[in-house]
Amino acid sequence: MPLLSVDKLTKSFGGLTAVSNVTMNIEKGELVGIIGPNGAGKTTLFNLFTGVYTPTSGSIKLDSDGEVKELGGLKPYNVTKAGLARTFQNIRLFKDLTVLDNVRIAMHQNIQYKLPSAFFRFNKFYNEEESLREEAIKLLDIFHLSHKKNELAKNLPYGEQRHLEIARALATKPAILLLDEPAAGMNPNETANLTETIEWIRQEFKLTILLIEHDMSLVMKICERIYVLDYGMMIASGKPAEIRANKKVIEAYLGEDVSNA
Amino acid sequence: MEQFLQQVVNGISLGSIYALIALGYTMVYGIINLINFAHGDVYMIGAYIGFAAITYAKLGFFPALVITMILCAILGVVIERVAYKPLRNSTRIAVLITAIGVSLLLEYVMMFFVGAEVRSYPKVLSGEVFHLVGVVINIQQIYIVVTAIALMILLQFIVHKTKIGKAMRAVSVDQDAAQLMGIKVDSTISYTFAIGSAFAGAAGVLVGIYYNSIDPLMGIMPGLKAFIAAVFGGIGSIPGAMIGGLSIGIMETLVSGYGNSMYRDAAVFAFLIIILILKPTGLLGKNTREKV
Amino acid sequence: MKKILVLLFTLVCVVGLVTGCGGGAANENENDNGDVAATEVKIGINYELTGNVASYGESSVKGIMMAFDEINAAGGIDGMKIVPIKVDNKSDPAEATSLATRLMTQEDVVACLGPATSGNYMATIPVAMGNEIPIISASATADEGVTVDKKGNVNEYVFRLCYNDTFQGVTMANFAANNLSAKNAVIIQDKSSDYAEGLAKNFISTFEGTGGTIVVQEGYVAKDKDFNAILTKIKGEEFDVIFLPGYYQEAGLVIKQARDLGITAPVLGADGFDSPVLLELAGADALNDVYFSNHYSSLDKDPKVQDFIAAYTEKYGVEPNAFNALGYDLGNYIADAIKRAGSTDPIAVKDALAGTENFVGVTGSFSMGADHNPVKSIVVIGLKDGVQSTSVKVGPK
Amino acid sequence: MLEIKNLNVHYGVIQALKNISLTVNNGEIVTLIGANGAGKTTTLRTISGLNKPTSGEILLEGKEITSLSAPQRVKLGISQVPEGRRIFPDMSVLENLELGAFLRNDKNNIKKDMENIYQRFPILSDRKRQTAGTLSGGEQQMLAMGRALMSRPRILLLDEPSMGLAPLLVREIFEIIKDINSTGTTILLVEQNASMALAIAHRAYVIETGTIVMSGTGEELAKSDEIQKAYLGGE
Amino acid sequence: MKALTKKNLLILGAILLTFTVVQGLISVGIINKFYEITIAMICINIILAVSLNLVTGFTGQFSLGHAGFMSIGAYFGAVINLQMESTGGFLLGIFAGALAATLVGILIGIPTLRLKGDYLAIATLGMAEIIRVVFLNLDITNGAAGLSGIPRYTNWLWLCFFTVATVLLINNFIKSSYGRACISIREDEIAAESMGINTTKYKVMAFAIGAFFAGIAGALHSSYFYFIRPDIFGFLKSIDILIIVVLGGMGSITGSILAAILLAVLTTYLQAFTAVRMIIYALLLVVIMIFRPQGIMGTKEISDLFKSKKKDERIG
Repeated sequence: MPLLSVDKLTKSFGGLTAVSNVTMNIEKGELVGIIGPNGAGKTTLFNLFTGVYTPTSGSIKLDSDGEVKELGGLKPYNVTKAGLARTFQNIRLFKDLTVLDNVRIAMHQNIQYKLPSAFFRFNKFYNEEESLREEAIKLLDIFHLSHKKNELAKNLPYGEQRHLEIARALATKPAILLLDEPAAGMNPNETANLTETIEWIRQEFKLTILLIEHDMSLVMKICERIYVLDYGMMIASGKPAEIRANKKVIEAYLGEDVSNA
Repeated sequence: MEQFLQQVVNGISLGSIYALIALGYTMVYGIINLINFAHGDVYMIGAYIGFAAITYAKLGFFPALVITMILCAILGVVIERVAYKPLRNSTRIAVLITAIGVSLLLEYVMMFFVGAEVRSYPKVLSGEVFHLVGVVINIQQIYIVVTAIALMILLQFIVHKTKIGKAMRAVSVDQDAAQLMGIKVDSTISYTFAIGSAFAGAAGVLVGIYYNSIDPLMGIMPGLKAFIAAVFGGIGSIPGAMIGGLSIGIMETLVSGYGNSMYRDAAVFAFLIIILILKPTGLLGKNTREKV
Repeated sequence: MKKILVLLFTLVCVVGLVTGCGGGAANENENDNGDVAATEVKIGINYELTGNVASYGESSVKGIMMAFDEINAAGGIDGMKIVPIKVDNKSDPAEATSLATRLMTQEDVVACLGPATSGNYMATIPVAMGNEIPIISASATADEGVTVDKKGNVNEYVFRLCYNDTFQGVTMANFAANNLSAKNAVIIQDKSSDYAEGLAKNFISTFEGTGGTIVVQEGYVAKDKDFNAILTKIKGEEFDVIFLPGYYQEAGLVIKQARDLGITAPVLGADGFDSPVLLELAGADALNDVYFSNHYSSLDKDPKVQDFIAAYTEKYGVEPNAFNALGYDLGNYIADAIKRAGSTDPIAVKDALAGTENFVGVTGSFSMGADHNPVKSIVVIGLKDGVQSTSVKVGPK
Repeated sequence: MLEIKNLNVHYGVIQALKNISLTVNNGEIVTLIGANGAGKTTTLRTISGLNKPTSGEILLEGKEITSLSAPQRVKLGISQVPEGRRIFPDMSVLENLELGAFLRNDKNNIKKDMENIYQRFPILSDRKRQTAGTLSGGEQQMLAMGRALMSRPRILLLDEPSMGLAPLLVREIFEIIKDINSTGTTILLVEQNASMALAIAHRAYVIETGTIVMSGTGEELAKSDEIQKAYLGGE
Repeated sequence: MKALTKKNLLILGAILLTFTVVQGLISVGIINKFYEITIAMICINIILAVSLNLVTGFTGQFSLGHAGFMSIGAYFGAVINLQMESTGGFLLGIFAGALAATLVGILIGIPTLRLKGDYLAIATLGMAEIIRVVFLNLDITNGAAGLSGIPRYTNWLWLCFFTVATVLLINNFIKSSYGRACISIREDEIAAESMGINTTKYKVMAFAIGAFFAGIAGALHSSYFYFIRPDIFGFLKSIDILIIVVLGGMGSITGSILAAILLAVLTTYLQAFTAVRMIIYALLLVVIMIFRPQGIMGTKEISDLFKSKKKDERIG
């Protein structure tokens, strides 16, 4: 059974069907891209995976070590606990908090000490907070952010904010990482950098990654498989080369005129 | 049955007043998302302006009503320009505290000038009483309901048929898009305050005449109730404010009439909370979804 | 730029307010000089000038100030000018406590007058007891916990000029049963006032003692304006009389709305009715068959009463209400006590207050009882077309 | 017609536009293409007056308009169709169009223009009384464009008109843009559908993280390697 | 023991010193009874403001009903204290009041905290009003007449103890992982949920903790001012507390403390201007909000100010 299996997933808002009958399977360790024009329903799909929206119909099943869990309709925090973490299209960091706090908040779900320890600062509190801090800094190191740990997130340059968001998502110890347009707003250099980082964390954390992206250079380069969404429907799936050659895709996404040119 | 009808009549008179105040709340909230706590005090000032117009200028009901509405409109605009506009980009809580400050200011400036003692209203309308199938109806009640309905129709006309009304609706939905239509956001907000305050002023005069008693702190409770009426009806919605006002008025009289009058306010609040939990945007409110 | 304008505007306002109205404060400071203590006597005035019950505080203070002005104009108390130190307790008991402490420890007052309402007054009692400075209220009528504490001991430094709720409640219940031959009564009471609560309790027990029945008991809260709902409800009941414990602000409206709905039963109340505002609110037509207990009647031919009414009307432009009259008596009473004490020592003044015999005031003559409540008679006034037409005097218990 | 000189825009500490300069000549279709977050929308919003620049100049026919408010710019003939259409969903189609003519008082001409719009977008005529929120995405886009045209703009700013539309509709929208341009309205078009945009544009600019990195005629850019690579993922 | 760091010892020392100095000044009479009342008001307001700050400033949940929780504490404290006139009764009253307030906080919080922003504010306001009406109609609370003759057990020792405890405990909470979870809700609720934080749980937790300390403040109040009745815990009281929080800076504990002191000093000073003090107060409120809408401290603490200064120097 695949790690994540999505079956006939549909979401409509009022009369508008944003995601319609989408079926996809993600195997453990894969790096899969989802592309499609703006408004095609990609982010809605992510919001369905992560519990922000409840599906109108269909199912999302996660196989965590043989135990199959239905994610559809779960609250976002339960989805995260189940092992799905995400970043957002329009960066949703805790802007007025420090870089370190951003990561530490994501680690909260694994905290062991209880409320009394928080109030009265028993030794448990100190020990755990210390190791939490170390772990957070280790993670920040990976993204070359540890020297900025006390800066407010909003004061980071754009590219670093994107990195921090990924670091924060990793702090929840996910099995699957969902990246919503991670390269948006980055210049080619930064994008190239990001491409490497994504590859690297995938190895390092043994992650399965699902990403939405417009930047074709990134998608085509690192994704093993690509799903193409248009108008809420899945119109194609396959290896990058196949997608590039797919007529439907060219028509919907890349624009017909150019393919003729 | 007669008693019930009588209670409904009582409730409608009371509710019309809540509705008039609620309209201002709903309009202001609709356009700048501010609980204008000073709104109830504009209503109080309106009652005093009407009092002065009738007592000292010896005006009749309609001239006094019109003058009150004009002066309250000006007051509303001044409040907006001086106190709220500089805070357009601040946190909502800062604006809310400012609104509370303005509210206290109006109350205590009035108390300073006119004293805390209640005043009775000069008689401009006869208190004649009709009996209709066992239900007692006061001429003043008829005036209240008729004036309230007339003003609400006027408001509906302004909002739906005039340019400024359309500008108000546009600004309340989408300030950026409204600007792209050439609509001046600031002056539209001022108009909104003007109209809302004029309505509160009218309610003040009507209350003065109907209940014959005004004082500087008279705006606090009705202001709160009217806000609840606005929330109940779906804040930002004009028909919602009317329905909300009338519902709260009728509910209050029914709780007093058939239950325990001491739990009247508690019942109103409890009802509001239940409505909010079941339908967080009120009866006619629209759902807005945060973009993720 | 706009912000600077706002700031300037505010500065002008604040400066104007402080200089324009802070005159009293400036004088107080001048008078802080210890040497001149012999030529003046400081009296604290701790009243509700803002907040929920500001109108009662304001009314009381008007009466007090009128008395003090008259005394000072006539040369003061044995040559000593009365310096009133007026503070506003915002109708808040904690603030009343704080201000009483301030007056007693910072301003060195001889005595404190007020607050007007029982709760706020009670909140200052421990302060008076602790600082051994007398306090007097003209309108704190609560039965328990005022001049006598819960254990039955008299609070040595605590006095009042008004009778307690029992006296009025019992009087009106007897009046209803005996003079109006009422069997069934309806009670509509101000639930937010301790005064009304006390009256209602005593009325009920006495009225039921005479064999009467309380048909319905309804409540409202201060500042309510619409009573149609409860009146419509009681309209369907059988009753002979309405007892309406509360103040004129609401009572006037209740009576008007009751009469408009066609309820013609007699309405009874207590001294909270006594205000020209009652007539203004209810209108002359509605004020028939309305009876209330009071300290004095404007029908009283006593020149002291008539002079007071005339002087007050001249000074403030309106006719006095019960709070004004009680305040006036309170001002004269404390001055009288200081004069009799022959000293500005609070303990001597306290003893003089306790030893008062036959003080003649506008609101009746009284001697101070052993429990620090005045022993005075009560008048039941009847209104016809809004005008006092009958008065029945009931002696002290 | 429209000239932008050294425009800088900040959101807080983040600089969204860095020294942007571009010109749009009378009668042209100029397109500004770039990735999500590159600063395309910010550029348009600054031109229409919704964002205030930190420094730089915006000139309309040689006249400096940098300090004017958005409504004043509408009056001068700049009209923007915002990203995501931003129609007024609770109002009818008719009311939306009327709002487009908010600053105009020439009733007869407004009526005429309204007829023109109905001719150009027959679907809007059919849905006149319907509330705009019930329209489909493509219809809403048409309404937004119709609404913008109601102010009789001299220059029309279009922000991603193809977003979220089916391919067939996208083609239709681009046809309409061409048509509007042919009747004399200058157009500045922001698009992420680069190929379509380049196909109809006279000239084009490419924006990347707040900076203009390339410019040229539509054809030139469509053929350039960089564009192919960035937008088509070619190696 | 990690708790015995130099910093903590310093804090402990400072607290003990403050306590002793004030106690000394009280016993020799330099701080007279009137200033004592001001100090009591400051302490009670600090407890109220800091606890509301946890809800509104740190967790971002806009509450206009804090006085409701205060009244629960006040009435529990008063009723128990009137039955058991002893320090034991006093302390029992405080904890019973605080626990009752917590319980009500949880009961109210679970349904209402689903609401956001102004809707939540109006719902909490409604809840506080309902609590007030209930107290107005109960026999044990003596209705409108209120409870009088409550023995005064609140003194500087207890005020100091509870104020310090409130500030330290809430500060500890905020600086723990639980506190960070609460803060993340204020910053971005959707992102917080996506980081695995059960936002409802933490909102209710913050609300309940806030209610607990408000209950303590209420009980201290009733035992200091001898007398309580329902209307002193009306929505104006809630607004008073909110004003302290906003003025001090939402999300700044030291800000709340400073603002509580400042407002107490201000009201004491304004007492001299009987006729116009409310006008001046209202004007100041408006002006402060226009010129410093983020409050005195913003979200900073005093310790942050020293830190940032040092950093600036290094850069310079």
